[in-house]
Amino acid sequence: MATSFKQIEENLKNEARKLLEEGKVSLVLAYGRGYDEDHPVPFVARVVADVENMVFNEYCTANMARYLVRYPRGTKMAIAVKPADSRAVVQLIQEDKIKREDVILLGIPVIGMKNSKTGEVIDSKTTCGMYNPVLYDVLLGEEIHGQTVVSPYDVLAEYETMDKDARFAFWKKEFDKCIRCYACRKACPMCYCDPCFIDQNKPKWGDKSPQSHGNLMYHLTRFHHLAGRCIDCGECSRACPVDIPLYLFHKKVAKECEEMFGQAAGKSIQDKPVLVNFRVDDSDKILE
Amino acid sequence: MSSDNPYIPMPVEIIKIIDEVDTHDIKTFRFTFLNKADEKKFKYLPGQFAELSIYGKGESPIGIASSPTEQGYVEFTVQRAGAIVPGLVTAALHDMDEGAKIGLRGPLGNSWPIEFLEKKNIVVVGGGFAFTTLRSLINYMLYKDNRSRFGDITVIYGARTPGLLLYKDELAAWEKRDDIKTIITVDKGDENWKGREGFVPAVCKDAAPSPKNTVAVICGPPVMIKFTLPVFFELGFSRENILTSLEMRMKCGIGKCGRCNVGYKYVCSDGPVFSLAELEELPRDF
Amino acid sequence: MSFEPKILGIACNWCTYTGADLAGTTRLQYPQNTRVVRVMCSSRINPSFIFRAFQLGADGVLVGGCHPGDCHYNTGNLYARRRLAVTKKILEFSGMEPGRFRVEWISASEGNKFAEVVREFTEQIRNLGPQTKFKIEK
Amino acid sequence: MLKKTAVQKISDLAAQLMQKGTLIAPVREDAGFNFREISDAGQVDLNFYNTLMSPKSAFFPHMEDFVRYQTGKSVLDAVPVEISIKPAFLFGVRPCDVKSFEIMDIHFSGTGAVDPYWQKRREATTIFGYAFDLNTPADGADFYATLGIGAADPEGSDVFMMKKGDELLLKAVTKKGEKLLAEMSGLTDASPEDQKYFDETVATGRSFKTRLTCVEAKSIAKKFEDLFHKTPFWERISDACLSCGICTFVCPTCYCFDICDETLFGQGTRRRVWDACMFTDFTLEASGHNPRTKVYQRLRQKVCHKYSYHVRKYGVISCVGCGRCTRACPVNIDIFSIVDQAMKE
Repeated sequence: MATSFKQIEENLKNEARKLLEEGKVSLVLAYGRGYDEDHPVPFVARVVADVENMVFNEYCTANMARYLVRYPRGTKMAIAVKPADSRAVVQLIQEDKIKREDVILLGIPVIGMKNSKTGEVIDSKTTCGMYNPVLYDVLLGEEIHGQTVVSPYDVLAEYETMDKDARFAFWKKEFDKCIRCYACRKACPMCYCDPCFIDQNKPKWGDKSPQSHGNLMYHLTRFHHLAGRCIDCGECSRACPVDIPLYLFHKKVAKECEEMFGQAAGKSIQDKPVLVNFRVDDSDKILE
Repeated sequence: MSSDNPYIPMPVEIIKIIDEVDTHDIKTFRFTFLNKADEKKFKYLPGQFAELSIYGKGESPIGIASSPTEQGYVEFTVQRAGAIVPGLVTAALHDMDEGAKIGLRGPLGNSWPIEFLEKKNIVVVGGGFAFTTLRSLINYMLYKDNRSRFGDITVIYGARTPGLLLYKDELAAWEKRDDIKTIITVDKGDENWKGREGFVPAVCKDAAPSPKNTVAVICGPPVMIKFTLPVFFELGFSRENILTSLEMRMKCGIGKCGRCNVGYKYVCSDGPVFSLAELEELPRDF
Repeated sequence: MSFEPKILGIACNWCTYTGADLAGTTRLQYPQNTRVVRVMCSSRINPSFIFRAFQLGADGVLVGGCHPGDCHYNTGNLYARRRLAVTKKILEFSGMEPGRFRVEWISASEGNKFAEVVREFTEQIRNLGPQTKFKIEK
Repeated sequence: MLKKTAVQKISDLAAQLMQKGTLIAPVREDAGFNFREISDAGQVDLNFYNTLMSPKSAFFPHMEDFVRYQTGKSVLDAVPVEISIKPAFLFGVRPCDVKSFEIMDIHFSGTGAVDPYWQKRREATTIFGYAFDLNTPADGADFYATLGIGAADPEGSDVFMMKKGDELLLKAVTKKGEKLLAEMSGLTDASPEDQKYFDETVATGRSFKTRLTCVEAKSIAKKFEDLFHKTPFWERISDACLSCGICTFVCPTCYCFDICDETLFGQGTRRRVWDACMFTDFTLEASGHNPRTKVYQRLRQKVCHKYSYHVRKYGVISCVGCGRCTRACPVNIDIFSIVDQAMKE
């Protein structure tokens, strides 16, 4: 059985305190108290005294890897990572946004995380469904084993078998809801472009107003930009105020990339992102 | 055209384009109003600005370079913007010829405080491209009916090179007049340059205008302002008697769109002209 | 009136575009529905070009590049292959008919192949009918 | 004038209003309730806590067309878009949101240039306020009471509604509301007992608890002015902020907008679109200079704008404590906690 959240919180505090005391890191990215128990906030501990304000519970869903690129290169950081977060860190290392030696990963094996807005349990339907971080320096709880392994792509079956017209109607309805608050791109640990393509005015890829065509352009291009990079944390969908199931599309693209290129995002720091890589023997079949 | 809607531009025609500098990226555009009623309505004072509006591109807030004493037209000196972010409006404007028609919204913002300046000596300090609304002010004061309302007028204007000086003909004309003292300087002259060389702050120090009953009107790049202000403090100018004009990204120009604030003041509707005393009440940062 | 599809062709400068030239100089007949845009390399193609083309009313998009291994820049088309494969999957999952987007490797000497591909693709698009899903209504 | 009807008969009322003009009311959608123009009277649903998006879009829509034109044609051929001034009914607005209109009025039509779009829509619209249910506790994110807004305050509404069991009481607050209620059929006169219930609810609403701490506009404004240059404070506050635009989009008192030219197929529209001070390009100048490149600068702008600049400029806090930003924030940042922390600094 998994280590209790209370225990993880304790371990997290101890580790953070130790790292800050020893001066090994200048900040620890983890979770802090929000306005109530069910709404923890991403939190940065800079001094030992900050550690007291750290929490960890089932609502600590935010992907802390999002914040790594905010600090100057070379900043020594420790970061609390859940399975998907650790993949994000790995992916960021692959993309040379951060250096392996600059981050200390405090791994957290999790099961039963909950969405703080709906209270629903988060599982492989909306995330990668992994229990243990793929990369860590310290593990704050015991590794979780013995759970039934579910493919994160199972949820796609229903949509893959859908008639293409129905599928278009489905996505059109979803994208039309978009209010272009851009929470999806901001919550995404892999969306770090500045400026984002949609904010450019020359060439202008999409209008600023929330209309069908601009929404479609924004989302499709964003899915493309995250192809082979999306680590399936599901943050974009949880961030979305109008509940667009962005995770579905990301999962589909991730699945196709995995099938075509034999590599999933953020699994090993030795990998190269699939779209900045190639193999001479890539088959032309992938274009069919 | 709807006259009660501040978001709808008035149609104007470019009647003259003057290529101001040797880098050809600053031009002065002279506009006339296509609707007579608009011309009557467009009452402005030096220091105000207007939104130049090109459909399909957008709008750009630009200071009015002509003086209200010049009848029948308004002038704007526009730099082609966009070394980093493409400046769609200014690029489109620079590509236009005389006779082209665009939109204009304004006049917007406050102006140089004419009543406050009356009966005082004025020192106008300008740097580079920021000289536009200062030119408006100078021409306004030099206008025959107005000249007697103001005391001594001193103009200190600097640019990086002689080729980058704006309004060269006018500068020459001012230099010939005896009711205005004109000091032109460049950072670095060329073989034909016979005038002064040196940075604006140093020239101000040399010129050493007396602070007595005098207002300094300063406009220029931030680095010039940064080094010029201490000179004027040292000369004994009070913060109330130093005026400047701010720039900030704007959209609506009428204090509604919420982006050009510095503290609780909107640059577009509470400014762009502020005295140093007013500015010091506001946060240093944005 | 029968449906005349509008097809955007994006061709690499070194192979497919030259191939298209060859098709022209050898006076090969092929449908005129394809308007060709030349790019320096198939890897220069931003996937957004393709989305945007469909939005602006293209009924089909045909991308042509050098055969893998023949790229003027050595590896450009190898990157493009992966990238455009993803584009295709995204179009498909969003509900676009898969047949509307096609990537072909056509060398400078393959004027015949160019004509053949264009003929075939035009026919295919003609059968699919007008593209209405992405197209922005005027 | 106090009238009543059965809650069940709400669609009758809606149908009558739809005959008189546009009806905008809360509708149940996938992600929650939202104000929408009603096409079928049966859609109106008053069983909501509060809507996801604020009702400001009734007067200040996400997208407002100013001028239509053809690219390449003369500026003289451009056609300004008429502002539609059909009578409208905004139905079921919570007291805190009603208050937000008053705050926005100061900005859009009360000072400086008058925004004709806001003003004309405001004049043509009748507002039906709707009391919070005092029997259920307020959502943890709400803090309207803190800002002095009662859970059942009728001020600002033309007609104020509240539930009494399975009945809906409707009180005409303004002349406009009185005239309207008199014209409506299917309403019965309320009994003195109903009147008593109404008055009591309004009074109880005043002491209805949201979050504690009482705040006073002037002192908050001053506090934030003093705090402005305390960068470490703002950096700490913004550690979690993603700098997305949700909080401003859902906010009933955020009014920033962008004016965009959007062209396609030779047709162009100049329109205003909601913008957010949290976006990186909000203050990006054509020179490439951006005075607010850091997240902390943008968050500071947002918080100071609401609690300090607005107080200095217009005399009121530009926040009504509706709690939407807190509920919508992807990382659970709570603006009230920021104010709270600032006051303790």
